[in-house]
Amino acid sequence: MTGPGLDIRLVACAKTFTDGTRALEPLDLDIAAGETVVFLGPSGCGKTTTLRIIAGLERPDPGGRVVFAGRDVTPLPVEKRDIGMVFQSYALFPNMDVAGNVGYGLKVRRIPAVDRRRRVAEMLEMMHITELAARSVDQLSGGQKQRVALARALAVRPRVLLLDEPLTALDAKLREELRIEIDRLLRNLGITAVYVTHDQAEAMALGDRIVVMERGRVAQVGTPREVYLSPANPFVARFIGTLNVVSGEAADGHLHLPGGRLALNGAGSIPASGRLSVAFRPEAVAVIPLINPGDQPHPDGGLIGTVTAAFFLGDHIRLVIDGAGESAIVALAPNHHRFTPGDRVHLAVDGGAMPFAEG
Amino acid sequence: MTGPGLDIRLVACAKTFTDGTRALEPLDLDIAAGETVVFLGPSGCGKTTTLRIIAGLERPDPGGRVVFAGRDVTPLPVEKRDIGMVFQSYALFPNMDVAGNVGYGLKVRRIPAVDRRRRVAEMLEMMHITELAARSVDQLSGGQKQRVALARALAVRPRVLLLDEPLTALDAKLREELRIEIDRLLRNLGITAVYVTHDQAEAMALGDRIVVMERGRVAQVGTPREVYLSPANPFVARFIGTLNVVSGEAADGHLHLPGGRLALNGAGSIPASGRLSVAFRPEAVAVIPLINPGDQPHPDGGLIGTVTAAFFLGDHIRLVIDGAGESAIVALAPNHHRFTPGDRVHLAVDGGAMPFAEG
Amino acid sequence: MDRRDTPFLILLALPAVIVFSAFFLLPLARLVMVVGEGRDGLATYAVVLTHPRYLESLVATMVLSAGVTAVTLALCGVVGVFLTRNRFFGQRLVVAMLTLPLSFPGVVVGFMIIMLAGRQGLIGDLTQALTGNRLVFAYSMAGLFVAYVYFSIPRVILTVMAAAEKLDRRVEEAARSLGASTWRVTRDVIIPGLAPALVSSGAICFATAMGAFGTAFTLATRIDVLPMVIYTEFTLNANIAVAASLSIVLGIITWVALAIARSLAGTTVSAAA
Amino acid sequence: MDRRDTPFLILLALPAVIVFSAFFLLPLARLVMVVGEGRDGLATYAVVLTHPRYLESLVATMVLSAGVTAVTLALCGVVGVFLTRNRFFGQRLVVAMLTLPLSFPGVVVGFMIIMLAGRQGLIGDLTQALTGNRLVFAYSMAGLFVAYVYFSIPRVILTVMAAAEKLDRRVEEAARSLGASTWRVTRDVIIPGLAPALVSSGAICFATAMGAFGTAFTLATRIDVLPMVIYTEFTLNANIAVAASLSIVLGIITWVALAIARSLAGTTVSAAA
Repeated sequence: MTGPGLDIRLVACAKTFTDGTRALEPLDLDIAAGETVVFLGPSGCGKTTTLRIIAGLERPDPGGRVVFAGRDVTPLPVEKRDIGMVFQSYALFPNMDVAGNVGYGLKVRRIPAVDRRRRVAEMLEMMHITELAARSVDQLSGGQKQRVALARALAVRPRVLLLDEPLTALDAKLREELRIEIDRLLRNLGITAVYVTHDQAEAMALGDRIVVMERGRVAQVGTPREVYLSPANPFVARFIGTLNVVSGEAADGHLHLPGGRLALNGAGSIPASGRLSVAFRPEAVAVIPLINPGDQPHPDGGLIGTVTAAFFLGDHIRLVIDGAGESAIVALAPNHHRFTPGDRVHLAVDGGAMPFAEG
Repeated sequence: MTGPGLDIRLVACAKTFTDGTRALEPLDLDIAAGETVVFLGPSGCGKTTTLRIIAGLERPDPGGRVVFAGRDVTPLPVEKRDIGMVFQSYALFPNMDVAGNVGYGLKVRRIPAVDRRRRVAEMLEMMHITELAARSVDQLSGGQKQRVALARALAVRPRVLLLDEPLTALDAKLREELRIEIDRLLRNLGITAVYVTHDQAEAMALGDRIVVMERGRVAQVGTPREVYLSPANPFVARFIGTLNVVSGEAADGHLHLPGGRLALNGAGSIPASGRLSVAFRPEAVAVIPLINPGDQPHPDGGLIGTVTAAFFLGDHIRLVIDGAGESAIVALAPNHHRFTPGDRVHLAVDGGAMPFAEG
Repeated sequence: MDRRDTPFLILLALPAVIVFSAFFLLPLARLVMVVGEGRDGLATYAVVLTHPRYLESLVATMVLSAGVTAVTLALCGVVGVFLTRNRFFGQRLVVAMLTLPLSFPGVVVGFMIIMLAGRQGLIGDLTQALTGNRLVFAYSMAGLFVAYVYFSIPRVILTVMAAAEKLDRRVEEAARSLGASTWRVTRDVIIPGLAPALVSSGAICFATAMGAFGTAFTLATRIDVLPMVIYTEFTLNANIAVAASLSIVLGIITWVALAIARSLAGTTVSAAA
Repeated sequence: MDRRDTPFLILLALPAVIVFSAFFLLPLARLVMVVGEGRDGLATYAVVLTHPRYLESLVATMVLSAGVTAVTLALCGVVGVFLTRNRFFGQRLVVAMLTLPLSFPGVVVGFMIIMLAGRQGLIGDLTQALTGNRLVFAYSMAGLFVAYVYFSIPRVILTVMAAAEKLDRRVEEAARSLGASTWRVTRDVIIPGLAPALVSSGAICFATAMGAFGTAFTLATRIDVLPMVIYTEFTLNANIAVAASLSIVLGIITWVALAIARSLAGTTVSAAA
């Protein structure tokens, strides 16, 4: 039954609710067998609706089709689609114990009790919750509940696993732990997985590809690296990671700012002169403390500013710098440096500054 | 009434509950006026009990004293202590609108209606929620609720602000936003603040000092830098940030591991030989890809291993490396590098590796 | 909600809904018709609301019910919060005892009141020994009042306790941290927090008192509460139109009380019913 | 909880608790004493449980109450879920209509049943026109059954609807994603989810039916349900010891039903009471 997951094709899947709201504009997407695709976006962007259409819990508007491994499953209800689902609210059966929950799908499929018990034991072991087998589900912590929910979904060897914000209800420490667990599972099982989240760190850590959504539309589809380093538009750039945006006059291949000038050695589409915004990530800024009050920016380009806040965050220091651009610039520095508010610093921005059309 | 906060002194504050459980071992601590102290620890470590003793919601065991600016306030109930409190569950008054909530403390203090309205407007503006004044509190999002709770606590110009996991109930994006807001407030108001959390990132970002607690005892008190870079014991080291621990035979000033040897140029207390564990942070590892299969570790010390997972996390890449130590080693690399599972890499560990007594 | 899982439910439920509607509307329609068919037609309503005997009985029943509700709410509010907040030896016993009357029908409660405050009652013996006068109040409105409070308490107190348990202690602590005294916390936090439970269980208490019959009937036929009058007019006097119009008036008053409570307290009235 | 905020409450509540206890225990103690003081002493219990008339009445009342409870739960379960899950035109009206009987006391309900299924009733007219035979069931157990179902429905249906609204749809979706058919989802998820509400409102329904008096009294004095027997023994036959022991038996049965429900359904029974 199991084996590599199947490939999924969404064709012109749109969703209009009965009250006329358009939750999802027509969407086309191919998901390869065994791939993990993460739908990422703010609430109301249509990511959960897409997941529910793939699951068969919502029907796409007429004309939309959902194809599993070449077979059109659009008319099939969820119980006929051979999928596994994991929900934010765990959605465990409160009237069954942990083993009962994990074995439910097998019972529905009339698997003999002996095989069922073996499979349940296997799943519990895989999720490291063997000792919880006889527990009632309301004695479990959030993390344990979600492990049970994963075991339950995987027990029936589904060919697609759908996860709807499975980590959102957990606290930071548990979220991290379970994220690593889920990643390991998805890699080992080779199952096709669709994962919905509003947390960009989760999306980057888990997704082979990320589908960034905004107001019912796809804003960008790409690997985590593509989405982070080459965002398709300002929305994506701002949603994923922190972004510094500075505006000034462009002249002589440089952008002139209050604290100096920034070399525009990026894409060829940059106008020679005029008002321009560019964007760069905090980690693209190299920060060097200035010793002498009279120090000038580097002639090849660089900015001078004043540290207004320095947060020691463990593996790095987060700096907020004023006076370099019109608004504050955020930069990261290694944790062995020391900065105190009031320090004057020189900023060099790595070549990756992107010209930026305000949306 | 306002102005700089007052200093707080806890003297031998212990807490034993009526059922005999010892929630807090005797604790002595001085908090300077205007300082932000963060109590950090896992649940049940006594951090909330300490906060409630400072608030006057719990009484310390006989012999314990709470001193505010030189005055013993131990016998005073919470309503006489002139403090502000913010709770994880917001604890807003559901039968009052936003303005009613913010103005409640002023009303209790019989401030005339005119002054009250002015002060409420001021607080709403400070928290950027002026437009919510007439809203019912159950129409608010979690982030808005906590802003109202902050405005309510600050409206009476308390000399101490106590925050009990104020961000735990919020999702990642809002948590980050409000954390920055709270930091700004605490700096600007110069109020003495005590903040309880189980999230180390929050603690590092907000605390002037962090009090790390474990099972009712203080494990370490120090600045974020001290706690992260010089943890007092293995518990603190593991609780704050990720830590790699490797064990091997020490000889010739090096620790011998499966993937090579690690220079032990750290503290003088290292034994010349024998079994030893050392620990280091992921960001202390420099990772260099190896091109030739025959490449050897650097003679001065270095390890060779194989990448088993590479997570692109935006501002950096998180690598899991096998074969270098007995268990996997986690390392960070800049985001412009590319690694794929199977790559062989050379690891150099920065001088900061700490000898590590297993607890 | 997706449409796909509902056809089954619709098939199951639709006939039931239709039968239900008929079952529920018919008796009521008949009640209204009976009034119209009576000697005075629709004017019967006017008669009912102006004739001294009927009007007095209506007013007396409402005053009695309102009084029972007020006393029950006050008692249960204080005792309910106390029992929720304090753990003491024998607490479970006290709670179990308070809910005992739930197990006894009105007739038995009436019977108990007679044995307590009737002519051969305990209170009579006691007062005679102490003052020389026999205190007998079982057969009057006072007896009815005590009986109604007695059987209203369990329902109200259980609802109050459930609500008191759900109160967020942090909200009280927040009020205290802002300088509120215990009295202000009670007024500004605890009472508003219990309000939905008090309103909804109060409405049920009022409605029950308006319609209670068994107790009144057991205590005496002299007590002119509305259900007694309706019974008398219908069975003994065969004055069906008057009985019907009185029933409708009683129904409307109760319905209004429940509707007001429901709009004040949200859906909790239903749950507490 | 800190001790500091309780002295106030203790002062307020302690006297009330003491008075309450007396108020609640005295009548009960008196009831037990009356049995002991009667002609047969404690043997009265044996008489009550063996004498055919009493035993039959006890069994009949229990069967009637159990039947009413079963039918009401079945109807309300289906209709309650249907009404919660579907939005349709006139839905609020249907809900309002279903809860109408809450406003009418038992006497009036009995009165309605007579007008519907009595000698001059609507159903009689209808069946005579259709079949030539007059169907009259108001004055029998059947009439009582219909009347009890009629006034039990509102309480149960409101509780079921409140519970149905709180059901997590995600749990049903999870079951379906695992391959469960609509029927299995109903059996494995919806019914267990509603169980606490059904058990608790069923217990209340049973207890109410056991003790209902007004309706039975209005319909006929020939129906031997337990509260009627108690009333007759006490008031007409002045057989106080028998009346008291019957009351205690009735109280114990009801108390056991409520206690079982409470242990099955947790505290919700209290809240739903």
